[in-house]
Amino acid sequence: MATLPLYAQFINLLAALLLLLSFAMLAQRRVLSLIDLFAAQGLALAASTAIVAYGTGQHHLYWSAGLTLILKVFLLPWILYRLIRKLDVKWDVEGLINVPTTMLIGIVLVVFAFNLAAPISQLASTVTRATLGIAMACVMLSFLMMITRRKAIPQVIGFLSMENGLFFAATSATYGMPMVVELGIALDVLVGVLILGVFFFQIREQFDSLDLRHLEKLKEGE
Amino acid sequence: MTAAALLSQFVQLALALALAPLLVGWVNQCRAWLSNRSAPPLTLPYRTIRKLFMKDAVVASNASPLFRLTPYVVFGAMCCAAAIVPSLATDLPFALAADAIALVGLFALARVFIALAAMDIGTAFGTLGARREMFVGFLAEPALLMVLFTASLISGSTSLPSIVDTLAHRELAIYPSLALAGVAFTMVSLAENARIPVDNPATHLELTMIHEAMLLEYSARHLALIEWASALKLFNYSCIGLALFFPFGIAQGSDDWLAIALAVPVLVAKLAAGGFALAVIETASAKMRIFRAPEFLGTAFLLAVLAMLVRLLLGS
Amino acid sequence: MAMPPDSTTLVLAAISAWLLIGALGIAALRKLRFVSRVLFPAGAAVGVGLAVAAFVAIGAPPQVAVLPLGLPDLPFHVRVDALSAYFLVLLGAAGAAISWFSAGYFRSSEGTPPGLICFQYHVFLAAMAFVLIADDAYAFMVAWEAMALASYFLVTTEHRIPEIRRAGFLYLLIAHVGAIAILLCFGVLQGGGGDYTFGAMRAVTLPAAWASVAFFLALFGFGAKAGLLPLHVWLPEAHPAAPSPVSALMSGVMLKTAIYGLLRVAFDLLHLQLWWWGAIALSLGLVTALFGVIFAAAQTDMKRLLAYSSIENIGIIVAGIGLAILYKAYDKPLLAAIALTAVLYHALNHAFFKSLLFLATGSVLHATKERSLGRLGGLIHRMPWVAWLALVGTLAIAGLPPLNGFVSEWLLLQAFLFTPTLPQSFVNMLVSIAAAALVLAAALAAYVMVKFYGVVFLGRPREPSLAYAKDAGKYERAALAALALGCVLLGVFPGVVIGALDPVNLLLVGHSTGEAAGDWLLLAPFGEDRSSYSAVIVLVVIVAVVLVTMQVVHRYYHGRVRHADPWDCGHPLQTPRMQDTAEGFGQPVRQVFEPFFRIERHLPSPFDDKPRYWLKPSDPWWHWIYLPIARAAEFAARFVGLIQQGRISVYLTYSFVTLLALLFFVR
Amino acid sequence: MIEILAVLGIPLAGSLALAAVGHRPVAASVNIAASLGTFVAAAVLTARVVTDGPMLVLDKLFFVDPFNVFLVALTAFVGFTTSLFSRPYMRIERERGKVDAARLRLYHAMYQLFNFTMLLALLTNNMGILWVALEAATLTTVLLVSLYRTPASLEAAWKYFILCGVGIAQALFGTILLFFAAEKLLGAGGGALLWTELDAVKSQLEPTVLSIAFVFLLVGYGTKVGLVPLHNWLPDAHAEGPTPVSAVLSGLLLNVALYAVVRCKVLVEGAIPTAFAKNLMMGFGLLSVVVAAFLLSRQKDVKRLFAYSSIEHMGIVTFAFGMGGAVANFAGLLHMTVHSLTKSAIFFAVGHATQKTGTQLMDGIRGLITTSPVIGWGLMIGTLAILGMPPFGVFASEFLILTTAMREQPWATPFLLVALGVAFAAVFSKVQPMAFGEPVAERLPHRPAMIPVFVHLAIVLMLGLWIPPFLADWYRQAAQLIG
Repeated sequence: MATLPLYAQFINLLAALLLLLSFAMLAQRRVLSLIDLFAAQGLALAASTAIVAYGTGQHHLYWSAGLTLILKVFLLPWILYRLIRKLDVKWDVEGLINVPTTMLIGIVLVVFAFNLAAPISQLASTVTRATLGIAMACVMLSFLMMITRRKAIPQVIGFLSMENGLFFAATSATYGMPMVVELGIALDVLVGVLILGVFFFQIREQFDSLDLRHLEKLKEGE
Repeated sequence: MTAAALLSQFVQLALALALAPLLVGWVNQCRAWLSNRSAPPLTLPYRTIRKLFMKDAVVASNASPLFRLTPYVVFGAMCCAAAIVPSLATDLPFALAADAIALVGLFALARVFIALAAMDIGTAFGTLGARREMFVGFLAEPALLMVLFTASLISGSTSLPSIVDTLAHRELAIYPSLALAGVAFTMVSLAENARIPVDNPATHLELTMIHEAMLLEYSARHLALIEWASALKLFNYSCIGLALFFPFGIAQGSDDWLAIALAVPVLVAKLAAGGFALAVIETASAKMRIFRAPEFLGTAFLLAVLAMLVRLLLGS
Repeated sequence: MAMPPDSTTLVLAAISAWLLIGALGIAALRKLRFVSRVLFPAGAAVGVGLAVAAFVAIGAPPQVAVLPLGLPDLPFHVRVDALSAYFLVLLGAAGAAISWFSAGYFRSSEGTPPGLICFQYHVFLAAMAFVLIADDAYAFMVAWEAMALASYFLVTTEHRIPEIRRAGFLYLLIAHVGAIAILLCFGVLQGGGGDYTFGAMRAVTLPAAWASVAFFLALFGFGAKAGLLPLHVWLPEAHPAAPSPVSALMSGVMLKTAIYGLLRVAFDLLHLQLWWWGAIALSLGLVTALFGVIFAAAQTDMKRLLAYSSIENIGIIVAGIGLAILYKAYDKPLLAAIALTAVLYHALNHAFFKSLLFLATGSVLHATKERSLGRLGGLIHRMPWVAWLALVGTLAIAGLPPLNGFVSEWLLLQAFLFTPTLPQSFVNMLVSIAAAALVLAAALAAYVMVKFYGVVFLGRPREPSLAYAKDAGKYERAALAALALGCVLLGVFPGVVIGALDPVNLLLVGHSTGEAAGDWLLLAPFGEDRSSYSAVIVLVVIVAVVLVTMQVVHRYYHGRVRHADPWDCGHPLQTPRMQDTAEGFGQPVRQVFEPFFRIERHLPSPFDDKPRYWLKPSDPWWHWIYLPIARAAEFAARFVGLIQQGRISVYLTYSFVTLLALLFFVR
Repeated sequence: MIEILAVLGIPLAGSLALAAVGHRPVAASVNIAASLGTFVAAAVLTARVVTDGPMLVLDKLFFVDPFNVFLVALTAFVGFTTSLFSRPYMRIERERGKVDAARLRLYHAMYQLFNFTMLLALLTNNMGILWVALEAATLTTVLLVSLYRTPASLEAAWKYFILCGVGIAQALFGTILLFFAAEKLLGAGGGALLWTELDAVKSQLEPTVLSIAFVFLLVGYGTKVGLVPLHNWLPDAHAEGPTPVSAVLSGLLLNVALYAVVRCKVLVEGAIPTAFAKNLMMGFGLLSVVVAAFLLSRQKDVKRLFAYSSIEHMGIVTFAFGMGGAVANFAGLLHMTVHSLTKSAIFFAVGHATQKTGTQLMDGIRGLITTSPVIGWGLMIGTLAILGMPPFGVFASEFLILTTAMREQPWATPFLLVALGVAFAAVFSKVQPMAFGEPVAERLPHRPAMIPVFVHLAIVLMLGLWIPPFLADWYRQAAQLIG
């Protein structure tokens, strides 16, 4: 590990930060703080992307970093903020499972992800290969967050955070996907959030609430 | 098929027609003796038949042609059976027309016709009789066939003449299977011929009658034919029994006139003994309730199957 | 001299003609006259042609052809060999009579337009014919299911009645499940070569275990169509629901296609037969036969009664097949050939007398609008044609000499009896007991048919409206007469028939029934000294005696007849209601075989205003098998339904857990 | 080249135009015209590929081989017939006040865009673009599903969006892993995501990575295919959207998602010597068939019923592709074709039936054959076809699949037997009284569009009896490609 170049060490640091932020989101009960954490995650992601670009000389990653910065640090949090203000959502975010249990499950997931990623990481040619496990852990933690949240907006934030994890995997483990793909992904994410924004209004119009308990009518079980 | 063979065939048929009422008379007489009554004359059945032929037929107004056709068909079927059962000789030309199985089929044909005719008038008693008759029939028929199968296993043939040939020429051996089959056959014969303990030929008590219930609407010549056919049926069953279990004295071949002539007294003697035995059984037993009949015939069926299994297992 | 067209061409031409007639029916959807006076008779003519062509083909070497249809690597193969030709004769002959009957039967009041019925009917015929000539698995299955579909639509002609819909559904469901089993059977039979032609299957040598799987899949699949226990439940529902010509066609012909299929698989496609297959088929067949006939005795609906009787006959046929397999497995080809002859013969006979009886019930139904035995009676006076022709069918199905039903049962019994001690004593005893069961079934069949005929046609009318019943029209009479004539001829000249179907024996068991069987006068498959039967002599003797007696009686005595009321046993009030009802007639059988039934009974109490006794015997197999299956399926569905609770978190958890589990598994 | 551009360009342009002009009476016709144009272009493209063989154009960005060109043609065709159906259907909906002009504008624009995304997913050579296109397809259909803005449709759309969004995110992770594995061999340039390139080096790809990647890809795209237990969005989305959307969802989108799975499977098969991918697909397929069959029996809503039937059939196809081999793949492809044609035909009939009776609940739909023979028979025949009754094409493929299974995977056949039996009982017992029985119905203000139904069913019927040689060759080549 000692031979790792400085930029790689930075990336590992940022990776650790990302993981931490994921846990924080898992534990966070308040919507606005959740958005802040999401923005912070975006920032860490953008920074790591930029460092990878700098360290490896993959110049298209600068574009990615910029895109991430704009989209995930400014645009999406802004949209979410606006939505929350317009929708006048309550502050607390109830989880289905209590926080300590969630955290415990989260730890187990991280261990699992690391274990899973370890053999793969050995094969990588990139210096930042160890981050793959962290990316995978981030994805899984976001998944867990989506499962445990009862309200619509945190669920969407979980979804976006999962996207972050994926993006991190793409940049750090492989030095980025081809540009056209990244643009497409970014566009999809953006459009998705816009559509969801529209949805929030419609759901609230219909149900007077963003609580997902209202969305449990279509089912098979009695 | 020679002319002589045909002639002996007709002799046998004529003898059957002639002897059948006599057998009935004989049984009645024996029954009377055994129950300490004064016996009717032996020829009473002949006189009854003649008397009936003389009378005007009274037919129910809503009878269909089937009703009037039935006595003839039944009589025809019984004659056909009488021609086939080897009572005098074995190698008769018509014997080929039906083996034991086909013989049972012939009896069934007669039964079905008479049951249909009984239903034709549409009275409660007619249908009741038809139902009971078919009921007894479906229980008795399998048992009868099982008996025949047992015999046919011994001879390797279902053709009655061949069975007689084989059994008559065997060395004197004990066949436990045949003994069992004999008992079963006796039980079946009792049921099939409307005898006590299953039915009572002498009764017209509505609640118990089977055979007579079907004949309530018949009169005159129709009744005569049916009575005659019933007598023939008894005769046929007796001859089958004799052929299976006491096949001695039946002429081998169809043109040995001496043997045939000798066979006649043997047959009469055997029938007389058989008729007496029948009378003994009838006098000694009581009429069963109709729903005991399945048990009775079930026992017969079981005995027949046992006979067959014994035959298969022991080879004897 | 031009070569005659080969048999495949002729059969295909007949099939195309039927399809064309069907298409014309669609074109003339509501033109009843055209459909009934032109199309159905044309269909009958095609049937006759088919029967003739196929009859010629029985003795001819197999003909094959390949059609430009089907799957890319598996075009439709067709083949006419002795077996298919024999069943084609059956189809053509019975089909022709039924078509002719239909010409007079269908009226505009049926729920489906006549043109559509015509279409479905002829597609049904064509599909059955195609089943019989198909020579690869795909063509067979297509035809097989097309047959099921066409008959389903025919069954549901009166689809507004819920019971009929239910019957149709049950029928199609069981047919479909059976078809899947047949499909899997073919999957086994092709043995890994990937070639689904029957030719390839014949060439495959399967290990015994796989062959057994194939055989039992076939027994299940074809048994479902044939009505083998416990897959018979659709039969008594579907047959009464269908219009009578369709019931006749289904019972008389369609059930035989299942027999055909079973024979084809068991003897032609499989190269070996194991004795225990035969033992199982034999037992199953006999249980089916007994069960069918016992239930027939308890029925109060005339078409249901006949349907149960079909179950009985199928049971007898399957028992015969089992016996043939047993003999074949023990390498006794002559006995196998006799058993097989009995099977084939009985199939043909059943096609004739069951079609006859179903058609007769159709005429009764049209004349009286009544299917319940409890409201019929005395129709011999009103409908003499139908009644007398039905009498022939009744006697035939009751297995009485000298008609045809007796011949096949006689042959089968012969095959049972001449078991020259099979190597296993267990099998030996099984065969003997089976013979007893067969006889019991046959005797019960006579009981049932007396009940059927007596209650419907004899006695006094149980309802006043029956006095207005009219006899059948001329088309219907002609068809009934043709079938009755068939019953008589098949009964009187068995030797000819057996001689004609001998090539089938050669094909399937590799042995002929021999010279003795082929004599027109005398039937003696094992030689005259062992057993013999001559329907001609029996018939001649009986007829001669009847005629002579009549002559003598009328000549020497007087023939005077007086008509009077029936004797009332001293009880002045005699109403038609006092006759035995169908329930009453079945009572002894119900009593003896009580454990077989599930009976719902209502006994009126002395205080009832309108005392009414009723009882409903129901099929115990519903309770033993089908309801548990339905309940299990419902339970499973409810259980599976629980996974879909409508909560998105739960759904996400499923995805997540799936993902984790798979990742864990991969690692 | 020009054909590909046309195939992709026409729907895209149509979408933009329909979005721009807003709803006019002519919009439905424009929709039809655009779909027809797409179909014609797809037909020309197909002809080109059939004569000239596979093509790889635009800097290897687009790739057409027998496998996808057949799906392109199918997609364009069903897209066209659905647009035919949607015109009277949506007119009636509008007259009944269920949608307004703005919604119709959205509907038409999204319909074309949805077609575009599916065609893009099929034609692209880039696994990343494939993902992007599928995600875009999700987004467009989410809007279509929620078109009525009823509580139920919103709920359905929300579940659809979240479940498929999350699912497809897993697919992205899988794609990244794929890229990660390929990049070593192909370099970080664009080549490492091109399917053709990957295919060329698949045997050298790292098995460990690929097996994990396949799990993610299968779970991801499998969600869109509707494999149990990832299927939960599917019945809701099918039942609550407008019927034309249900038709294309069932008939097309599921196929495209399955296409993606199969493309991935080909790579994984090449890299991993074990039967890992096969077993996984067979397992999922079988589970889907069985579970869907049981769920079918609990349905009350006719569109949900057929949605579950789609799950069942996708399970069958997945199982077939899982088995692999020339025959099973052939059968799988055939099954995709006939399922898509039949299921969309059924949805067309169901759509008009529900409009006629004013309810989606099956208890309320009765006697269609009496009141409206065309719809009733359409529904009846379609149902029989989808249940695998010969002589329809569905039976042809099921025949091949079942017989192959009996030979290669005998353990699976009891499950298939039970599932097919239960499914048959469930579906037919429900459809029969809808088609038959005492009628309940009102008149439709417009003539129903039944031509598409019967065209589809006629093709399905033909495929059961005779597969044209060119189509058969095509399937064979595609089956070979899938391996």
